[in-house]
Amino acid sequence: MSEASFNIRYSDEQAMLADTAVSFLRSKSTFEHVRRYIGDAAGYDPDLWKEMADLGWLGIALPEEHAGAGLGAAELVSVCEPMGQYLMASPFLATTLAGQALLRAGSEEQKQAWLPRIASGEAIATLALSEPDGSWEPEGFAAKAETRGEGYRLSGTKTLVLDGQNADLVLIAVTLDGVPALLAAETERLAGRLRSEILVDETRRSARLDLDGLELPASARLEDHATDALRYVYSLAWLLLAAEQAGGANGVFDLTLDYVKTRKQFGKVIGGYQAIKHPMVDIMMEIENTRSLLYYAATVFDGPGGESGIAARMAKAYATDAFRHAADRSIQFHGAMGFTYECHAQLFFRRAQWARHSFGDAAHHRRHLADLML
Amino acid sequence: MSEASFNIRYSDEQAMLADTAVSFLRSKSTFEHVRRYIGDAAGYDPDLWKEMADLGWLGIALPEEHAGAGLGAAELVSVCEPMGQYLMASPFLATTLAGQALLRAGSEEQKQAWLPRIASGEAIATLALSEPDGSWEPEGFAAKAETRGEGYRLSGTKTLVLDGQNADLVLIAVTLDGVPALLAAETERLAGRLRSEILVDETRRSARLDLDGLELPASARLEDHATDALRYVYSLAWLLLAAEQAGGANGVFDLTLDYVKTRKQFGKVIGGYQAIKHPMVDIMMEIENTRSLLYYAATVFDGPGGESGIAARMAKAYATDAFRHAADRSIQFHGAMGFTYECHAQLFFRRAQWARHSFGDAAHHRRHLADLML
Amino acid sequence: MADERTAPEQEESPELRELRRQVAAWLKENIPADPGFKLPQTFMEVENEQQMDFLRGWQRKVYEAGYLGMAWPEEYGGYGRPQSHQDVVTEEMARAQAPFMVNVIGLFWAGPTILKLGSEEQRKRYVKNILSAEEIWCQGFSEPENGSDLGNAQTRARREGDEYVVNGHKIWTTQAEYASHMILLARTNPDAPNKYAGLTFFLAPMDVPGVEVNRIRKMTGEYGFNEVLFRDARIPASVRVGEEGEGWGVAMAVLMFERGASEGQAGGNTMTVLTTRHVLDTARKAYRDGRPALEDPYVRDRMVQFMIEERAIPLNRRRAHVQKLLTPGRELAPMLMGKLMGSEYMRRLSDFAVNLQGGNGALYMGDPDAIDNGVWQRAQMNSYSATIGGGTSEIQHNIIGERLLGLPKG
Amino acid sequence: MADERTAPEQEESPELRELRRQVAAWLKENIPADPGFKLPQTFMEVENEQQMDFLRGWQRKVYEAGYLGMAWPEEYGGYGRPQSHQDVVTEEMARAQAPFMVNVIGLFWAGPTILKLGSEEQRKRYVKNILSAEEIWCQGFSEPENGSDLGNAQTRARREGDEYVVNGHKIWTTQAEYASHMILLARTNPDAPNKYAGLTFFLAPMDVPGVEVNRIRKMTGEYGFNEVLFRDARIPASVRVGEEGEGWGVAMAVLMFERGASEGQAGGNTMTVLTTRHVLDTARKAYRDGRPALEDPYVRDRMVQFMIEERAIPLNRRRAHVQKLLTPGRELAPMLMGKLMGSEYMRRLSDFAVNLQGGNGALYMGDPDAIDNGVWQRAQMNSYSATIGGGTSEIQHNIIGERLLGLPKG
Repeated sequence: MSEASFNIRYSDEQAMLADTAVSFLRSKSTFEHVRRYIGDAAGYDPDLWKEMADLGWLGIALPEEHAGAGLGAAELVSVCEPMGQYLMASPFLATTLAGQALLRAGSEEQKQAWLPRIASGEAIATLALSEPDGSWEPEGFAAKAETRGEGYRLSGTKTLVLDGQNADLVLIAVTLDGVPALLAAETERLAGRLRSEILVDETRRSARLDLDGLELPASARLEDHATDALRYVYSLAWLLLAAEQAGGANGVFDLTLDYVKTRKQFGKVIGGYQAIKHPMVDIMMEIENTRSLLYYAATVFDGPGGESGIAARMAKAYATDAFRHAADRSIQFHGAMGFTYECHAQLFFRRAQWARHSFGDAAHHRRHLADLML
Repeated sequence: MSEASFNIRYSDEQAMLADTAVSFLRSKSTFEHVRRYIGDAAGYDPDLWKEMADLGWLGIALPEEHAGAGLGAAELVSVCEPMGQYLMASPFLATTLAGQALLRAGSEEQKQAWLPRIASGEAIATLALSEPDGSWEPEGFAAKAETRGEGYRLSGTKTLVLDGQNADLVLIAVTLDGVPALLAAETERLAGRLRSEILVDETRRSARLDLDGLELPASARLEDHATDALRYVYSLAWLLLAAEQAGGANGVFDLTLDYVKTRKQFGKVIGGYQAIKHPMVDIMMEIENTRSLLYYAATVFDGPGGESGIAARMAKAYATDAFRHAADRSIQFHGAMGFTYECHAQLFFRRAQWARHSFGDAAHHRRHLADLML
Repeated sequence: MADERTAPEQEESPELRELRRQVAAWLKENIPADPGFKLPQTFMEVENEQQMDFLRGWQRKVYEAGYLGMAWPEEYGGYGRPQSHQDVVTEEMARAQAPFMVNVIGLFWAGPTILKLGSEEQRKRYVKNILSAEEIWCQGFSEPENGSDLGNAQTRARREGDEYVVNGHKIWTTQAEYASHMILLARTNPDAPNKYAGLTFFLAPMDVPGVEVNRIRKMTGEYGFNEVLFRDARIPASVRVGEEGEGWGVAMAVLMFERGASEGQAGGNTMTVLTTRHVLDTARKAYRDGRPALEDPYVRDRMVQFMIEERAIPLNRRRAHVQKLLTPGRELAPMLMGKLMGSEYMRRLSDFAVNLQGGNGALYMGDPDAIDNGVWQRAQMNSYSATIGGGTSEIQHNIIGERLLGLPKG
Repeated sequence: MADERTAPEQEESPELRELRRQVAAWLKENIPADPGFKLPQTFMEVENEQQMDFLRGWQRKVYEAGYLGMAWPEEYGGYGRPQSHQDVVTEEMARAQAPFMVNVIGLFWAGPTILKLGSEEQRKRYVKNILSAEEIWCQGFSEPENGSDLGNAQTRARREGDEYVVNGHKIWTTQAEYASHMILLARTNPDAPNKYAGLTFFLAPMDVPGVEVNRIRKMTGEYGFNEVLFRDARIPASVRVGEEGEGWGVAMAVLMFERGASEGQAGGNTMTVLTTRHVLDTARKAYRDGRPALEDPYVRDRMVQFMIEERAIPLNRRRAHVQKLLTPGRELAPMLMGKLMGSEYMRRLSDFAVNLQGGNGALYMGDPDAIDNGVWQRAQMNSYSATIGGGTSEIQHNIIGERLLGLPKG
């Protein structure tokens, strides 16, 4: 790619969605609100979820025929960046990714059964992807499904199933006849098989899922192209997590900036010391870079060619380190206060940790990028 | 290794050698003196070389029976660190390494012919190791020797032969019958085959050596154990270069420290700004770490076990980065002056570059250390 | 003791080697079994009585075996032996991964201060109970508005007859809830010619009316430090160290004890040390992207970087004993840089140890599948207590730059 | 022109696309062949007349083809077209690796300043010759004692009748030996109420008696910049820009032009851009430890880091055109950070490009076996001219922290 072909497009829809999201989340997803749901088993506010559905967010990238808005990944980015900034905790990411998997690999029947309910906020869906070996790529699932009479019998373990404990529907990625497949399981079928995990990010929820001996009917199988659908969903996860990370980096940076502008030590505002000022500038620049890489990745995401995956990996890789850096320095620059549970910096720090370990960290994506680009 | 077994020994001989070296080099190897020999083809001062010989430096690690002092690698470190600090340029490293190779693999005849002359400063010797593929390990030499009548016929190319243009004797590392061998060639035999290289470090000299068609007599072959001797010599090179780098880092740090303590901008001494003060502290700490790793490596170098190579690699890896960092910031903190040829910072910068690329950079040694330790 | 400091380590005498053997054997015999509840890794992480009782018991046992306070004078409860003996024992305790000595403020701050600057009565009264952990100490320097700027302490101590009346607010006070005493920096003269001259140093009892101790929750979600409110709390004048107005000098001496001068230390390990050896153990259990973490070249490269850096830490201490190997003009470097280097190293190492865990690094302690019970996730967050507490890394850079390199104040 | 800046790039009109095609074709046809002697990579590296003649010729050719000064007014020698046209051409020139426009101080500093703040006569007199490279310009801000502190300039300009008499010492003056004119910051009133108020800005001719130009050798061993000594040099009063005492304001405006505002730029590439694409070319020829450098996982990882970072540079410029995507409160960030980020990036990239060369990285330009003729060894040293010149990276951090983040001065 030559420099001249790097474009960033930003539509009116994107801008409107972002504006709405910022003003909505600023007033609703306050630090107090976020903290209130830390102790909650579900980890999110069902009323807020309803409002998000009413705003149309849950159907942004679903087709109009399934009650969605017929927009794309770029518009999802518009709401995910503010979600990161305001530490929004909800099954949005899980449901959006699962909805896209259904859309791309589900049968007409499956789509009609679930997509409108997803778009309306009525159903929460998720994907069971990760396994104990921590694979970050959509291939080689150790979890297996075998044909058994009319249906399938599963084995293996899934980990870090986003909002598994909140979901109505879990799409389980397995190896079936040697290739990746997705099987849809209503949560009733998973009774006793889901265990809530304890995550470093206390605002998030995920679950471990024991598949051994689980039986699913033939109709559970998503009809085709699990490989392509999974590849799309993973790339989308990189993009949306990069958006959340960009927002999170911005959020924690603003928090730090406010603090270092007011806190005094030795009679001077600490933000005047170069030992704080200069790293703050570095972080600011990293955030700017993150946002440029992010909106470029959003621009090319639904376009043709291999650029989509490359740009999304780059955004995730860079955003991961930028958010980590911003959160790390936020703790440090808040001084002893930064080390308390009460200080909001820890919320971002934990989010940054979680996001780094979800869907591939920076070194992981760079390794794959090297194989793609060198 | 547990922490308790990390020891640093430092003998009276080492201390005396170091004291002598510091006071000798401080007065002799001044910046002016170093610069004077930049334009010189040989690149060193024969009078100084004579004085070094008189001080016994060229025989430090040669046995008394060959007119040496019978000391070891640790004592070589004592003089190499100050050489780095005062940017001493001479065939000391080349001759010392070659002397050790001869000592360890040469026949009695070869040793008696050369070692006393090396110890007295009469003969300059070197090793031809590197090849165009830039290998940094003592194995798999592409240069070959084949038996031809009573002697050998060589082929291939050697690069970066330290002081090749100054040497009386070149020990050439080749593959012979599938294993590494060393062949000794008096420089008369190499007429027309040595080309002076242009090095980033203008105080150093090295040459490229064309071996194709070179014929050497049977007596050229060092009698045994080229593999062990080469391994020893490479490890010794890591150690002595780490010593030079430690000294160089210290030298350039002192230069910078003097400057930032006197230079004023905006009415203040620039060393008072945290943007300069804090990196200076970081560099200072890296130098301290370098010196600790170096003197540990010196302590265990001639001892038993695999620790010797590990410690020398660690010292070289860490010293490489520390010296680079110190030199890089020296240019920057000298401001526009640092960017001139006239400023002495560039001498250290170029030395740091040369040393990084000689006998393995930090990433290279870490890779080998990983294989040894993980 | 001075000759001990400069004696090259390699000449470890038969006597020291024998001591090393003895203490190793004793530790093997006496290190308590896993108590079945989570143990803190450092003294800043003690969060309940159960942990405190366990650690107090262990310290007492070590003291009674003669392995703590070895170089402190016998008349105050020590064992009157050379510092080198204590150093050997301390090393062996760290090597054996023994639980740490819990009374850290007593052993490393209050004790040396009392021995060096306290009155004879104070030495008699306090030192032995510090060693036995009979009395736990805490430190009252920081205040909410003066985290790094200790000289600006505003807690007031007003003389009234044989007492001082204390009012103020101390914060980030580790172990205050278990402590019987606090080393307290308070302002006795608000009108002093400069802020430092108005300060006085006290060995304040905590069990007097008007002292309120509240817990502060750490970012890990755990407890371990406190805020202490003084409201007309009365302490006897006899607990003053030095004269009124000499508090700043005493506090600076205390900080020098803390920054790693080995001389005069009570000894004992102060934390359960996590090293690259433990990171390696973790890495051997971890997978990244479906492969063992140790097969990832990025992990391997960084692991070795940390191993090299980690080695420099004890080697700097060794070199500090070899006078001729100290860098001319910067002889105090190995000592002064210990805190900054060690704390920043641990921050980066613990982050790396989480990072290499791949997807599972998102799990936290308490999750049954978190690798090594999430020890690194916790260590990562706790690492900031050292980069912030006891003078932030930024302040450390200033101190080293100014004192050691002679750079002007900004 | 303002509307051009905010127009989203994706809507590149058919007209612009056609221009892009045309200029690419023209460049293909007209880029001069390798002259057989070493060419500089940036305008700071011109070291002899041969290089200067070559580059001057090329700039004139580009100008005469209508591809330089495209957005400058026709009456002064420009072509009066929209800035977007110039931007497209500049991009294509960089893409085609065309030799750079040599009269950089003229095109990016003096020209915009004269157009915006100069008198009508000054515009008529100077602008066209800047574009055609007929007259080369240099910049006289820095002085030996005031590298970063431009406001402290001590070069004196004393009014005498219709002239100013200049005395002083300017340094780090790129291309002074080829320049006919200098933008000069000098002190007309040493008694002004503050140091800034005493400064005045001149378009000083270099060919008057009393101007001495000396070469300064760079760390690369090459030449390219100078010191300029003024000894009673007389320049006409008519070359003053603005009034006496307004020099600081003019200089600040000049620096803003330099820091990357695209508006009003004459256009043209200013350096032969070295990118990760070129690093890759180098890496493909290089061996590390006997293996192709690109097989080394460390090299691969770092290469990708640079590729990501490098992409962010043009993307920041693109995003700067999308008002809604500017970070609220930090709208000027993409513009203000360009110099700092770009120069530090190049310092690290060029170091990496040397580093990956293994043993052969020790060779320097001039050695026949140096990979790519040592282009990276030279670029590495030259990279400091950008991290130091035009405001050091440290000063850039201050400026951004204070102006953009609103942090107080230290």
